Amino acid sequence: MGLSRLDNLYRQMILEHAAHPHHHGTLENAEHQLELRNPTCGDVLTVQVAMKEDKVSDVAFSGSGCTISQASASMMTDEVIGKTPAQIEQMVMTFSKMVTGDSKDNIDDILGDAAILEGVAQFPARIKCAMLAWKAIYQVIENSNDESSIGLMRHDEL
Amino acid sequence: MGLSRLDNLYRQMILEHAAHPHHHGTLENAEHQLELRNPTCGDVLTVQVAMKEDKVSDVAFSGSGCTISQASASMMTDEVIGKTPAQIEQMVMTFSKMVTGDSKDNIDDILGDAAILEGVAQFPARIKCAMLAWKAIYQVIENSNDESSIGLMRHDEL
Amino acid sequence: MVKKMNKQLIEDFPILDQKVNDERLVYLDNAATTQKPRAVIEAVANYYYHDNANVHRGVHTLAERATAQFEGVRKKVAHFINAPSEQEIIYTKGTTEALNWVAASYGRTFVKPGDEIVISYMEHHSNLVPWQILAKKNGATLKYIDLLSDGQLDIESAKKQITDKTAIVSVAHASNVLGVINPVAELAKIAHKHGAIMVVDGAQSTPHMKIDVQALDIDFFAFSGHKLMAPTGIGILWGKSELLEQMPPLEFGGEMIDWVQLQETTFKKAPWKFEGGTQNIAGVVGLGAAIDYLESIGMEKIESYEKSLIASILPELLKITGLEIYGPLDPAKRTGIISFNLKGLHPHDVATALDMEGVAIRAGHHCAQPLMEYLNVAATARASFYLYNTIEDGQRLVEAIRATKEFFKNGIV
Amino acid sequence: MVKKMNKQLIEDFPILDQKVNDERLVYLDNAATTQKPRAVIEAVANYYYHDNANVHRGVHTLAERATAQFEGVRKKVAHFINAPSEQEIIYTKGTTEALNWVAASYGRTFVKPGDEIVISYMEHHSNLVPWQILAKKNGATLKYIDLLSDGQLDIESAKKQITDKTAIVSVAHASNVLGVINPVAELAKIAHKHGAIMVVDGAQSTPHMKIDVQALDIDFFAFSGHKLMAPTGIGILWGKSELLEQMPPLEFGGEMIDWVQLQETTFKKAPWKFEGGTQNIAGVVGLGAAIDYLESIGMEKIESYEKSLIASILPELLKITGLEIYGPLDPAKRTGIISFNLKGLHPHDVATALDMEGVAIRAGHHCAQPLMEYLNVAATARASFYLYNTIEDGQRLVEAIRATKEFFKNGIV
Ligand SMILES: Cc1ncc(COP(=O)(O)O)c(C=O)c1O
Ligand SMILES: Cc1ncc(COP(=O)(O)O)c(C=O)c1O
Repeated sequence: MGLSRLDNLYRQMILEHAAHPHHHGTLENAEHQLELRNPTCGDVLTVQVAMKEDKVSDVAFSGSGCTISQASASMMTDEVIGKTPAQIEQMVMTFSKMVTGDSKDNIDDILGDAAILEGVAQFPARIKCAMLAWKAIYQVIENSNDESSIGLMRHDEL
Repeated sequence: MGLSRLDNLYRQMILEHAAHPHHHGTLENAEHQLELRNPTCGDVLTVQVAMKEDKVSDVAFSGSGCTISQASASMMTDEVIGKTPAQIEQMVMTFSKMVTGDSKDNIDDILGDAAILEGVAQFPARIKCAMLAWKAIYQVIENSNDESSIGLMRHDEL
Repeated sequence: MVKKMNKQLIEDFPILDQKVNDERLVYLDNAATTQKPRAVIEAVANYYYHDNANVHRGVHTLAERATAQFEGVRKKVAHFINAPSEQEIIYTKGTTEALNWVAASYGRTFVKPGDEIVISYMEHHSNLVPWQILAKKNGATLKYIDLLSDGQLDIESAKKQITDKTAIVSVAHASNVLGVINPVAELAKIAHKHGAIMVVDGAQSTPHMKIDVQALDIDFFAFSGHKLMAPTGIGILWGKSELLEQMPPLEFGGEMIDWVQLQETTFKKAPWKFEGGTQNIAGVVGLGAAIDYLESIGMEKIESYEKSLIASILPELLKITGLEIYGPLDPAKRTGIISFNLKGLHPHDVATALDMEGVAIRAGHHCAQPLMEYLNVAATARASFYLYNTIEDGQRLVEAIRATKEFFKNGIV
Repeated sequence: MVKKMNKQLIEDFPILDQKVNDERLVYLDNAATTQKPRAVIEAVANYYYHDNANVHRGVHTLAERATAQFEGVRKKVAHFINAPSEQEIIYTKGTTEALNWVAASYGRTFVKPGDEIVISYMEHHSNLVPWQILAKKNGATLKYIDLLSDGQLDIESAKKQITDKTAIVSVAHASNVLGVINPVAELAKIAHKHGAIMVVDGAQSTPHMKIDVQALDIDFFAFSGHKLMAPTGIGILWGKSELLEQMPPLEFGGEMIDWVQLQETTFKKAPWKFEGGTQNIAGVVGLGAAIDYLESIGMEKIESYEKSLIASILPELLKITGLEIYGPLDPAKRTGIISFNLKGLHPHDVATALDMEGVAIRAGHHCAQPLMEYLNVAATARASFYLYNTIEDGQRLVEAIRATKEFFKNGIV
């Protein structure tokens, strides 16, 4: 079988996102920011958010990482713009269930293009990579009363 | 087989020594004294020694213990009186080798009646019991420059 | 039923099918360590034959399999003792390490000069010396709860010893000498009323009865795998997460670490922050198999079987003149541990004689020297039963004791 | 010869005879943990099937058998690393616990404010964080020895960092990332000249070469069983007896105790004073079997086989464009650990791809975050070889890396 099974994980769209990530960089008008580390591999990811009328108006991410974490971050940024904190919370939960193989209910509706990361469920070691950016946006939203915050990703959470 | 094998350990002479130990009690003219504990079973044994012209002139032991430790102490006291420190050292070494199954060379010559404890070698769990008194006299002799000393038996020594 | 359950069971324990000194082995040293069913031994072997890898950090297939098993057992243990979350389940080497960690981490952090630590006279050294050392380090006082004349914990004494100065109460759930079961839920209430935490040494209870740390309403609970059919080298510390979160880790390196810089390090959260270095992964797998085995029978059933066993053996032992039994005689109040002495005979001699009859018991102070002093004995003999022991095993014990008396009759008086 | 030795050997490791993702497993994660030969797995099982009992205090036959095996392995380990006495061999959970004990017992007792502790930039967190914590507690300074550009330890930097203020020097005998072997005998000389003690983390050397702690003239040496074909949950701390005698124990209870009174306790002497609670007895038995297995082949032969293996694989890897290897390229200077990165690909992606090809490697910071920073990489991929790996395994690695490059060619640049 060999590498052919990799196609389930590294779908073309994922490779493209990783090679040319969307919203990569920094925001000038960032109101909230969070840096997360994945202690397993040393990846650091910073997510910045601007809000308008209780919705995410802009988002950016920076930092290096593997194909999965970069693509996941890129897709996340595409999907969260214009969403309310409650909607984002639901997205993160849905994404988490999808990549841990718990449930695929409504993934296309709720996650949009990011539903393509469904294949991660077959690669348990990579769940953390896929989750990193979603975990970050979740914590940003949770802490959005604070001006800025810094946190540590732990492999055991979510 | 059952208890018949016990005869190898509990020879009649041993049972008699244990029931009616020799030199059991305390010395009035004790010059050296040592208390040893066997941490495995809680036995405490005190050995007292009086010396004359660099020989053991009198010896006594007190404390409770199992049949083997009491009998061994009783036999030890019989054998060491009149002996020099060097002789006693040799006796202890010979006794140790005998009960650990290392060597039976000259046990009758060197140990006298105490050679009957030879059977202990087949009961490894009881070696410490048999050794306690011999270990005590050895330490008394070694420390005989001090006025009095107290020490702890450790199962790992000798 | 009891008899049938047992006949099938014994076949699961190949070690019991052997002769010792030409007699069929009767293993009655279960309070020291228990035998392992084939299912546990094979779970460990199969782990090595198929899945062995280091856990957590691996990306490859074996590492994922090993990690899933390793973390899966945490869930199983949480369920086994009814802990609210598997994140409160810390892997340790055994009860001793678990209790030491509570003393060294929680204790050294929170016990203040003048505080009191309360234990009982029946504690195993592992639930005594760590508190002695802690008391010395932090300037606290170590106090002891008295026992009633039948060996039960004196609850009136507990009420006196536990005061507003008390920081920690730590007591064995079941004694490894007296076999008595202690009222830890009641003690926990008293402790909490005074603002103290309640630590429970579950080494001798967990193998024999259903544990529910929430129903007991305690704060820490420790037990050893090897005493409940699991491999050696694995044990559990359970603690309330509010407490675990406040405790500093004690062993540094490996998976417990979050982020290391040259002069600073941050740690993971509990339970991982306590698990420094590569853990006893195969031991964890074996612990999971042992819990499966015990639960397939049912802890309630195990408890009632052992009680019926003791109920049938105790009267036979009591018929032996010159035999003294320590601890309460009511089987409802005790586990399958029977400590005794034969008048005029040292327990070491008794144990050697019984070994010649193929009956394996222990003799000594059982790591409970203060209790020996309290009972005013140098040592005791101890027969301890488990699930795979039968009424015949009890009869063999009784016969061997009788034969021993006979043998020594003409020796010492 | 090398080839033949290996063909026979592989049959001793049933786990290697399996398919992973439909490909024959090539296990190259030996620096994380090693596979166990049948002889070790069966030694553990046989212990449980025939001899299992708690050690030391038992009077009965099984307890004697278990104790004889348990203490017998101590002798075996002493011989294996050429320790002067088996009483200097302390059983631990693994390297991490062993190093932590040196830091917490020797370190906290003897390191004074203003003292310096010297380690290197290539240390595993287990040989780094305990010293960081010790330095903080005791008011000492933690200093780092530089590396040369090829990853070797810079001995000139060592001479500068180690001064009369130095109390402890602690360095890995072999790096778990760079594969480089460090000149610990030379470091020990420098350390001793300045009155410091020399601690050696032998986790990655002991499995692969003959260890002689007396020839190295060091003071403490630590290694893990699971990295040399022994079970998980057992490791060794060796220390000079003069030092061990001065060190306080850290875990209290069980066989480490000499005598307990209500408020005072005395301890046994080393090694027992460090071994609180029931030990991983089956793990010790398995360690003995692993040492027997390794010695039946011969550590010199193992070392030379692995060197020849690396010598044949390294050039093949170097031919792959875009592949960077960390550490010296001379096989004489390294063990069977090869850390690498593929340009433009994250090591996690590489490891996942290789896993699809049945090749198990590790990716990450390998518990050496300061080294990653020093190398200026986020992480590396790491293939680590052992005795049972073959030249074909190396070829499979090379092919899988080539296929991975191909797969991602059109993805990220
Ligand atoms: C160099 C080095 N030191 C220490 C350790 C820690 O060993 P263990 O996890 O067995 O305690 C390791 C293994 O990961 C290592 O490679
Ligand atoms: C009541 C009690 N507490 C603690 C221990 C210590 O357990 P371990 O030796 O497994 O650490 C024991 C077992 O000997 C025990 O019986």
